[in-house]
Amino acid sequence: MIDITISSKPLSVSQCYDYVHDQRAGGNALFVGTVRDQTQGKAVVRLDFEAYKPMAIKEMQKIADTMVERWSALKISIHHRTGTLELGDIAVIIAVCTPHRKASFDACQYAIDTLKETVPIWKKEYFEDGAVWVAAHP
Amino acid sequence: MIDITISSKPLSVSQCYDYVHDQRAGGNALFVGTVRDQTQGKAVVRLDFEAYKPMAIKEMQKIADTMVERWSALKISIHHRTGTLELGDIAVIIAVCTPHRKASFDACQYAIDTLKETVPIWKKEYFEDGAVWVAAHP
Amino acid sequence: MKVKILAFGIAKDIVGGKAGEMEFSEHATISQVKTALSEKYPDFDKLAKFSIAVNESYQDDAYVISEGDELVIIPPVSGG
Amino acid sequence: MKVKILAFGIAKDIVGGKAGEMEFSEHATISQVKTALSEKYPDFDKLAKFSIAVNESYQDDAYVISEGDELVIIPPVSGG
Repeated sequence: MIDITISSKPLSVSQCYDYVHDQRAGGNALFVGTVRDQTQGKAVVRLDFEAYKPMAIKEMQKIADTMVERWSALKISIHHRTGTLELGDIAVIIAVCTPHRKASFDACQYAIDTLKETVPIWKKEYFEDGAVWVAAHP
Repeated sequence: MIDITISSKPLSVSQCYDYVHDQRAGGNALFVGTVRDQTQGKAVVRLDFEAYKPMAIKEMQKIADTMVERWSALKISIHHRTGTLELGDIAVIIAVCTPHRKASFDACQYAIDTLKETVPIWKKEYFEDGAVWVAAHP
Repeated sequence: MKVKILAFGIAKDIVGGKAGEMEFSEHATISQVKTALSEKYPDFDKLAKFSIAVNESYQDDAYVISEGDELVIIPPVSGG
Repeated sequence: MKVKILAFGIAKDIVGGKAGEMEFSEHATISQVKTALSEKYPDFDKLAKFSIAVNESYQDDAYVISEGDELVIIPPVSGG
Protein backbone atom coordinates (compact mmCIF):
# COMPACT_ATOMS: atom_id res chain seq x y z
CA MET A 1 0.00 0.00 0.00
CA ILE A 2 3.04 2.25 -0.37
CA ASP A 3 4.04 3.68 -3.74
CA ILE A 4 7.41 5.42 -3.86
CA THR A 5 8.91 6.72 -7.08
CA ILE A 6 11.88 8.87 -8.02
CA SER A 7 11.59 9.79 -11.65
CA SER A 8 13.12 12.09 -14.24
CA LYS A 9 9.74 12.25 -16.01
CA PRO A 10 6.92 14.72 -15.17
CA LEU A 11 4.85 13.78 -12.11
CA SER A 12 1.07 13.36 -12.16
CA VAL A 13 -1.26 14.49 -9.36
CA SER A 14 -4.10 12.32 -10.61
CA GLN A 15 -1.85 9.25 -10.72
CA CYS A 16 -0.97 9.72 -7.03
CA TYR A 17 -4.60 10.41 -6.10
CA ASP A 18 -5.78 7.34 -7.99
CA TYR A 19 -3.24 5.21 -6.14
CA VAL A 20 -4.34 6.27 -2.66
CA HIS A 21 -8.06 6.40 -3.41
CA ASP A 22 -9.77 3.82 -1.17
CA GLN A 23 -13.34 3.12 -0.05
CA ARG A 24 -12.12 2.56 3.52
CA ALA A 25 -10.87 6.16 3.66
CA GLY A 26 -12.80 9.35 4.20
CA GLY A 27 -9.89 11.76 3.99
CA ASN A 28 -7.24 12.17 1.32
CA ALA A 29 -4.62 14.87 1.71
CA LEU A 30 -2.19 15.77 -1.04
CA PHE A 31 0.77 18.09 -1.09
CA VAL A 32 2.20 19.20 -4.42
CA GLY A 33 5.49 21.08 -4.39
CA THR A 34 6.15 23.11 -7.53
CA VAL A 35 8.99 25.24 -8.85
CA ARG A 36 8.48 28.86 -7.79
CA ASP A 37 9.46 31.70 -10.08
CA GLN A 38 11.56 33.35 -7.39
CA THR A 39 13.53 32.74 -4.20
CA GLN A 40 13.68 35.62 -1.75
CA GLY A 41 12.87 38.06 -4.51
CA LYS A 42 15.44 36.73 -6.99
CA ALA A 43 14.06 35.37 -10.27
CA VAL A 44 14.60 31.62 -10.72
CA VAL A 45 15.20 30.36 -14.26
CA ARG A 46 15.10 26.61 -13.67
CA LEU A 47 16.11 23.90 -11.17
CA ASP A 48 18.12 20.73 -11.15
CA PHE A 49 17.38 17.93 -8.70
CA GLU A 50 20.00 15.28 -8.01
CA ALA A 51 19.16 12.22 -5.91
CA TYR A 52 21.19 9.49 -4.23
CA LYS A 53 18.48 7.23 -5.43
CA PRO A 54 18.78 3.94 -3.47
CA MET A 55 19.13 5.75 -0.15
CA ALA A 56 16.47 8.33 -1.04
CA ILE A 57 14.01 5.49 -1.67
CA LYS A 58 14.91 3.94 1.71
CA GLU A 59 14.42 7.25 3.54
CA MET A 60 11.08 7.83 1.79
CA GLN A 61 10.04 4.32 2.79
CA LYS A 62 10.85 5.17 6.45
CA ILE A 63 8.64 8.25 6.19
CA ALA A 64 5.80 6.16 4.77
CA ASP A 65 6.22 3.53 7.51
CA THR A 66 5.91 6.25 10.16
CA MET A 67 2.75 7.59 8.45
CA VAL A 68 1.21 4.13 8.70
CA GLU A 69 2.22 3.62 12.33
CA ARG A 70 1.42 7.06 13.68
CA TRP A 71 -1.64 8.10 11.64
CA SER A 72 -3.06 4.76 10.45
CA ALA A 73 -2.46 5.80 6.85
CA LEU A 74 -4.07 3.25 4.55
CA LYS A 75 -2.27 4.12 1.32
CA ILE A 76 0.61 6.43 0.58
CA SER A 77 2.11 7.73 -2.64
CA ILE A 78 5.36 9.71 -2.62
CA HIS A 79 6.77 10.79 -5.98
CA HIS A 80 9.87 12.94 -6.40
CA ARG A 81 11.23 14.34 -9.63
CA THR A 82 14.89 14.49 -10.63
CA GLY A 83 16.76 16.24 -13.43
CA THR A 84 15.98 19.64 -14.90
CA LEU A 85 12.67 21.32 -13.95
CA GLU A 86 11.15 24.45 -15.42
CA LEU A 87 9.04 27.03 -13.56
CA GLY A 88 5.74 25.54 -12.40
CA ASP A 89 6.90 21.92 -12.81
CA ILE A 90 6.05 19.52 -10.01
CA ALA A 91 9.02 18.63 -7.80
CA VAL A 92 7.23 16.38 -5.33
CA ILE A 93 3.81 14.89 -4.67
CA ILE A 94 2.72 13.33 -1.39
CA ALA A 95 -0.70 11.71 -1.24
CA VAL A 96 -2.15 9.86 1.73
CA CYS A 97 -5.51 8.53 2.76
CA THR A 98 -6.68 7.88 6.29
CA PRO A 99 -10.01 6.88 7.80
CA HIS A 100 -10.55 10.40 9.21
CA ARG A 101 -9.50 13.72 7.76
CA LYS A 102 -7.42 15.32 10.51
CA ALA A 103 -4.93 12.46 10.36
CA SER A 104 -4.52 12.85 6.61
CA PHE A 105 -3.36 16.45 6.99
CA ASP A 106 -1.02 15.63 9.88
CA ALA A 107 0.51 12.65 8.07
CA CYS A 108 0.96 14.60 4.84
CA GLN A 109 2.59 17.53 6.57
CA TYR A 110 4.88 15.23 8.54
CA ALA A 111 5.92 13.59 5.27
CA ILE A 112 6.90 16.74 3.40
CA ASP A 113 8.60 18.27 6.46
CA THR A 114 10.63 15.11 7.04
CA LEU A 115 11.41 14.57 3.35
CA LYS A 116 12.99 18.01 3.27
CA GLU A 117 15.18 17.11 6.25
CA THR A 118 16.28 13.54 5.62
CA VAL A 119 15.87 12.40 2.02
CA PRO A 120 19.16 12.68 0.08
CA ILE A 121 18.00 14.84 -2.80
CA TRP A 122 19.65 18.11 -3.72
CA LYS A 123 18.26 21.14 -5.49
CA LYS A 124 20.37 23.49 -7.57
CA GLU A 125 18.66 26.79 -8.37
CA TYR A 126 19.64 28.59 -11.56
CA PHE A 127 19.38 32.37 -11.72
CA GLU A 128 20.21 34.73 -14.57
CA ASP A 129 23.65 35.26 -13.07
CA GLY A 130 24.63 31.86 -11.69
CA ALA A 131 23.49 28.85 -9.71
CA VAL A 132 23.51 27.69 -6.08
CA TRP A 133 22.98 24.42 -4.26
CA VAL A 134 20.03 25.26 -2.01
CA ALA A 135 20.60 25.16 1.78
CA ALA A 136 24.25 24.12 1.39
CA HIS A 137 25.64 27.10 3.28
CA PRO A 138 24.52 28.61 6.59
CA MET B 1 -8.60 33.49 -8.52
CA ILE B 2 -11.39 31.65 -6.72
CA ASP B 3 -13.20 28.75 -8.35
CA ILE B 4 -16.31 27.52 -6.52
CA THR B 5 -18.57 24.83 -7.93
CA ILE B 6 -21.48 22.79 -6.67
CA SER B 7 -22.20 20.05 -9.15
CA SER B 8 -24.20 16.87 -9.51
CA LYS B 9 -21.49 15.49 -11.84
CA PRO B 10 -18.35 13.63 -10.70
CA LEU B 11 -15.56 15.86 -9.38
CA SER B 12 -12.03 15.85 -10.75
CA VAL B 13 -8.88 16.21 -8.62
CA SER B 14 -6.72 17.11 -11.60
CA GLN B 15 -9.17 19.83 -12.66
CA CYS B 16 -8.87 21.47 -9.22
CA TYR B 17 -5.08 21.07 -9.18
CA ASP B 18 -4.79 22.55 -12.68
CA TYR B 19 -6.85 25.54 -11.59
CA VAL B 20 -4.67 26.42 -8.58
CA HIS B 21 -1.33 25.59 -10.21
CA ASP B 22 0.72 28.80 -10.31
CA GLN B 23 4.39 29.67 -10.83
CA ARG B 24 4.24 32.14 -7.95
CA ALA B 25 3.40 29.30 -5.55
CA GLY B 26 5.68 26.74 -3.98
CA GLY B 27 3.05 24.85 -2.02
CA ASN B 28 -0.22 23.32 -3.15
CA ALA B 29 -2.38 21.48 -0.62
CA LEU B 30 -5.42 19.46 -1.62
CA PHE B 31 -8.05 17.74 0.45
CA VAL B 32 -10.29 15.17 -1.18
CA GLY B 33 -13.25 13.88 0.83
CA THR B 34 -14.61 10.56 -0.38
CA VAL B 35 -17.52 8.31 0.55
CA ARG B 36 -16.39 5.79 3.16
CA ASP B 37 -17.75 2.28 3.14
CA GLN B 38 -18.82 2.50 6.80
CA THR B 39 -19.82 4.87 9.57
CA GLN B 40 -18.97 3.77 13.08
CA GLY B 41 -18.80 0.17 11.95
CA LYS B 42 -22.10 0.18 10.04
CA ALA B 43 -21.89 -0.52 6.31
CA VAL B 44 -22.84 2.42 4.12
CA VAL B 45 -24.56 1.64 0.81
CA ARG B 46 -24.63 5.12 -0.75
CA LEU B 47 -25.10 8.81 0.09
CA ASP B 48 -27.29 11.67 -0.98
CA PHE B 49 -26.12 15.27 -0.76
CA GLU B 50 -28.64 18.07 -0.83
CA ALA B 51 -27.51 21.70 -1.05
CA TYR B 52 -29.19 25.06 -0.56
CA LYS B 53 -27.16 26.11 -3.52
CA PRO B 54 -27.16 29.95 -3.62
CA MET B 55 -26.38 30.21 0.08
CA ALA B 56 -23.85 27.35 -0.04
CA ILE B 57 -21.94 29.19 -2.78
CA LYS B 58 -21.95 32.37 -0.66
CA GLU B 59 -20.65 30.53 2.40
CA MET B 60 -17.93 28.81 0.33
CA GLN B 61 -16.95 32.22 -1.04
CA LYS B 62 -16.58 33.51 2.55
CA ILE B 63 -14.27 30.59 3.32
CA ALA B 64 -12.17 31.35 0.25
CA ASP B 65 -11.99 35.05 1.14
CA THR B 66 -10.67 34.15 4.59
CA MET B 67 -8.05 31.84 3.02
CA VAL B 68 -6.81 34.75 0.92
CA GLU B 69 -6.74 37.20 3.82
CA ARG B 70 -5.30 34.96 6.48
CA TRP B 71 -2.88 32.73 4.52
CA SER B 72 -2.17 34.79 1.39
CA ALA B 73 -3.71 32.06 -0.73
CA LEU B 74 -3.07 32.83 -4.41
CA LYS B 75 -5.68 30.53 -5.96
CA ILE B 76 -8.44 28.43 -4.47
CA SER B 77 -10.70 25.76 -5.89
CA ILE B 78 -13.62 24.38 -3.86
CA HIS B 79 -15.85 21.81 -5.53
CA HIS B 80 -18.74 20.04 -3.81
CA ARG B 81 -20.85 17.26 -5.22
CA THR B 82 -24.62 16.91 -4.84
CA GLY B 83 -27.06 14.12 -5.58
CA THR B 84 -26.44 10.41 -5.18
CA LEU B 85 -22.88 9.22 -4.50
CA GLU B 86 -21.58 5.67 -4.46
CA LEU B 87 -18.80 4.31 -2.25
CA GLY B 88 -15.46 5.89 -3.09
CA ASP B 89 -17.00 8.82 -4.97
CA ILE B 90 -15.56 12.25 -4.29
CA ALA B 91 -17.83 14.44 -2.14
CA VAL B 92 -15.59 17.49 -1.90
CA ILE B 93 -12.27 18.80 -3.18
CA ILE B 94 -10.41 21.76 -1.75
CA ALA B 95 -7.24 22.90 -3.49
CA VAL B 96 -5.16 25.91 -2.55
CA CYS B 97 -1.76 27.28 -3.43
CA THR B 98 0.32 29.62 -1.31
CA PRO B 99 3.86 30.99 -1.63
CA HIS B 100 5.09 28.73 1.21
CA ARG B 101 3.97 25.25 2.11
CA LYS B 102 2.93 25.53 5.76
CA ALA B 103 0.26 28.09 4.86
CA SER B 104 -1.21 25.79 2.21
CA PHE B 105 -1.88 23.06 4.79
CA ASP B 106 -3.32 25.50 7.32
CA ALA B 107 -5.58 27.18 4.76
CA CYS B 108 -6.78 23.85 3.36
CA GLN B 109 -7.56 22.44 6.79
CA TYR B 110 -9.39 25.64 7.80
CA ALA B 111 -11.47 25.37 4.63
CA ILE B 112 -12.68 21.80 5.11
CA ASP B 113 -13.26 22.29 8.86
CA THR B 114 -15.31 25.45 8.24
CA LEU B 115 -17.18 24.00 5.27
CA LYS B 116 -18.41 21.19 7.49
CA GLU B 117 -19.71 23.73 10.02
CA THR B 118 -21.24 26.49 7.96
CA VAL B 119 -22.03 25.50 4.37
CA PRO B 120 -25.70 24.52 3.96
CA ILE B 121 -25.24 21.06 2.48
CA TRP B 122 -26.80 17.96 3.98
CA LYS B 123 -25.72 14.35 3.76
CA LYS B 124 -28.13 11.43 3.98
CA GLU B 125 -26.44 8.08 4.60
CA TYR B 126 -28.14 4.96 3.32
CA PHE B 127 -27.61 1.66 5.12
CA GLU B 128 -29.02 -1.78 4.36
CA ASP B 129 -31.82 -1.12 6.85
CA GLY B 130 -32.63 2.55 6.42
CA ALA B 131 -31.25 6.06 6.07
CA VAL B 132 -30.31 8.96 8.32
CA TRP B 133 -29.57 12.65 7.88
CA VAL B 134 -26.03 12.87 9.26
CA ALA B 135 -25.47 15.02 12.37
CA ALA B 136 -29.14 16.00 12.59
CA HIS B 137 -29.64 14.61 16.08
CA PRO B 138 -27.46 15.01 19.17
CA MET C 1 -48.04 38.64 7.61
CA LYS C 2 -47.46 35.54 5.50
CA VAL C 3 -43.82 34.55 5.05
CA LYS C 4 -42.36 32.02 2.65
CA ILE C 5 -40.34 29.25 4.28
CA LEU C 6 -37.97 26.81 2.61
CA ALA C 7 -36.77 23.64 4.31
CA PHE C 8 -33.76 21.40 3.56
CA GLY C 9 -32.42 18.08 4.80
CA ILE C 10 -34.27 16.67 7.76
CA ALA C 11 -36.25 19.93 8.10
CA LYS C 12 -37.92 19.11 4.80
CA ASP C 13 -39.01 15.75 6.24
CA ILE C 14 -40.28 17.41 9.44
CA VAL C 15 -42.44 20.05 7.75
CA GLY C 16 -43.47 17.64 5.00
CA GLY C 17 -42.18 19.53 1.98
CA LYS C 18 -39.54 21.81 0.61
CA ALA C 19 -41.55 25.04 0.50
CA GLY C 20 -44.39 26.45 2.57
CA GLU C 21 -45.83 29.56 4.15
CA MET C 22 -46.42 30.55 7.76
CA GLU C 23 -48.24 33.45 9.39
CA PHE C 24 -46.22 35.70 11.71
CA SER C 25 -46.97 39.01 13.45
CA GLU C 26 -45.31 42.17 12.13
CA HIS C 27 -41.77 42.65 13.47
CA ALA C 28 -41.47 39.01 14.52
CA THR C 29 -37.92 38.00 15.42
CA ILE C 30 -36.04 34.88 14.37
CA SER C 31 -36.40 33.74 17.97
CA GLN C 32 -40.20 33.90 17.61
CA VAL C 33 -40.01 32.11 14.26
CA LYS C 34 -38.06 29.26 15.86
CA THR C 35 -40.51 29.01 18.75
CA ALA C 36 -43.46 28.93 16.36
CA LEU C 37 -41.79 26.22 14.29
CA SER C 38 -41.07 24.10 17.38
CA GLU C 39 -44.68 24.44 18.52
CA LYS C 40 -46.12 23.47 15.17
CA TYR C 41 -43.51 20.70 14.56
CA PRO C 42 -42.24 19.28 17.89
CA ASP C 43 -39.62 17.23 16.00
CA PHE C 44 -37.51 20.38 15.63
CA ASP C 45 -36.74 20.16 19.35
CA LYS C 46 -35.15 16.75 18.77
CA LEU C 47 -32.52 18.20 16.43
CA ALA C 48 -28.99 18.95 17.61
CA LYS C 49 -29.82 22.53 16.60
CA PHE C 50 -31.40 24.45 13.78
CA SER C 51 -30.76 27.89 12.35
CA ILE C 52 -32.74 30.26 10.19
CA ALA C 53 -31.30 31.95 7.16
CA VAL C 54 -32.92 35.02 5.66
CA ASN C 55 -32.17 35.98 2.10
CA GLU C 56 -29.28 33.50 1.91
CA SER C 57 -27.50 34.53 5.12
CA TYR C 58 -27.57 33.16 8.65
CA GLN C 59 -29.42 35.51 11.00
CA ASP C 60 -29.35 35.47 14.78
CA ASP C 61 -32.29 35.29 17.17
CA ALA C 62 -32.73 39.07 17.45
CA TYR C 63 -33.13 39.64 13.70
CA VAL C 64 -36.52 41.11 12.78
CA ILE C 65 -38.16 39.62 9.69
CA SER C 66 -40.03 41.64 7.08
CA GLU C 67 -42.73 40.95 4.55
CA GLY C 68 -41.14 39.47 1.45
CA ASP C 69 -38.24 37.80 3.31
CA GLU C 70 -37.47 34.25 2.35
CA LEU C 71 -36.84 32.22 5.51
CA VAL C 72 -34.86 29.01 5.21
CA ILE C 73 -34.72 26.38 7.90
CA ILE C 74 -31.13 25.13 8.22
CA PRO C 75 -30.84 21.91 10.24
CA PRO C 76 -27.30 20.78 11.26
CA VAL C 77 -25.20 20.82 8.09
CA SER C 78 -23.16 17.78 7.08
CA GLY C 79 -21.37 18.56 3.83
CA GLY C 80 -17.82 17.57 2.99
CA MET D 1 42.66 0.66 3.98
CA LYS D 2 41.24 2.21 0.81
CA VAL D 3 37.56 3.15 0.99
CA LYS D 4 35.23 4.13 -1.85
CA ILE D 5 33.56 7.53 -1.44
CA LEU D 6 30.60 8.92 -3.38
CA ALA D 7 29.70 12.60 -3.36
CA PHE D 8 26.44 14.36 -4.27
CA GLY D 9 25.26 17.93 -4.65
CA ILE D 10 27.77 20.53 -3.59
CA ALA D 11 30.03 17.79 -2.17
CA LYS D 12 30.57 16.58 -5.71
CA ASP D 13 31.75 20.06 -6.68
CA ILE D 14 34.03 20.23 -3.63
CA VAL D 15 35.81 16.92 -4.20
CA GLY D 16 35.78 17.40 -7.96
CA GLY D 17 33.84 14.31 -8.99
CA LYS D 18 31.11 11.91 -8.08
CA ALA D 19 33.24 8.94 -7.02
CA GLY D 20 36.68 8.61 -5.46
CA GLU D 21 38.76 6.67 -2.99
CA MET D 22 40.48 7.72 0.23
CA GLU D 23 42.91 5.98 2.54
CA PHE D 24 41.88 5.48 6.18
CA SER D 25 43.39 3.57 9.10
CA GLU D 26 41.68 0.33 10.22
CA HIS D 27 38.75 1.00 12.58
CA ALA D 28 38.46 4.63 11.56
CA THR D 29 35.27 6.30 12.78
CA ILE D 30 32.91 8.54 10.84
CA SER D 31 34.23 11.38 12.98
CA GLN D 32 37.75 10.69 11.66
CA VAL D 33 36.44 10.44 8.12
CA LYS D 34 34.82 13.87 8.42
CA THR D 35 37.98 15.40 9.86
CA ALA D 36 40.08 13.91 7.05
CA LEU D 37 37.64 15.26 4.45
CA SER D 38 37.69 18.75 5.99
CA GLU D 39 41.50 18.73 6.03
CA LYS D 40 41.80 17.64 2.42
CA TYR D 41 38.91 19.89 1.24
CA PRO D 42 38.57 22.96 3.49
CA ASP D 43 35.33 23.93 1.68
CA PHE D 44 33.48 21.28 3.69
CA ASP D 45 33.84 23.52 6.75
CA LYS D 46 31.87 26.22 4.94
CA LEU D 47 28.80 24.00 4.62
CA ALA D 48 25.83 24.33 6.99
CA LYS D 49 26.65 20.69 7.86
CA PHE D 50 27.46 17.43 6.17
CA SER D 51 26.71 13.83 7.05
CA ILE D 52 28.16 10.51 6.03
CA ALA D 53 26.03 7.60 4.95
CA VAL D 54 27.39 4.08 4.93
CA ASN D 55 25.70 1.45 2.83
CA GLU D 56 22.70 3.69 2.19
CA SER D 57 22.02 4.70 5.82
CA TYR D 58 23.04 7.72 7.87
CA GLN D 59 25.68 6.82 10.45
CA ASP D 60 26.71 8.88 13.45
CA ASP D 61 30.21 10.03 14.38
CA ALA D 62 31.03 6.96 16.48
CA TYR D 63 30.33 4.45 13.70
CA VAL D 64 33.42 2.40 12.74
CA ILE D 65 33.93 1.86 9.04
CA SER D 66 35.11 -1.39 7.50
CA GLU D 67 36.86 -2.39 4.33
CA GLY D 68 34.32 -2.66 1.54
CA ASP D 69 31.98 -0.01 2.98
CA GLU D 70 30.67 2.56 0.55
CA LEU D 71 30.83 5.99 2.14
CA VAL D 72 28.60 8.71 0.78
CA ILE D 73 29.04 12.38 1.56
CA ILE D 74 25.62 13.94 2.20
CA PRO D 75 25.67 17.75 2.18
CA PRO D 76 22.52 19.56 3.41
CA VAL D 77 19.58 18.03 1.55
CA SER D 78 17.08 20.24 -0.27
CA GLY D 79 14.52 18.01 -1.92
CA GLY D 80 10.80 18.70 -2.08
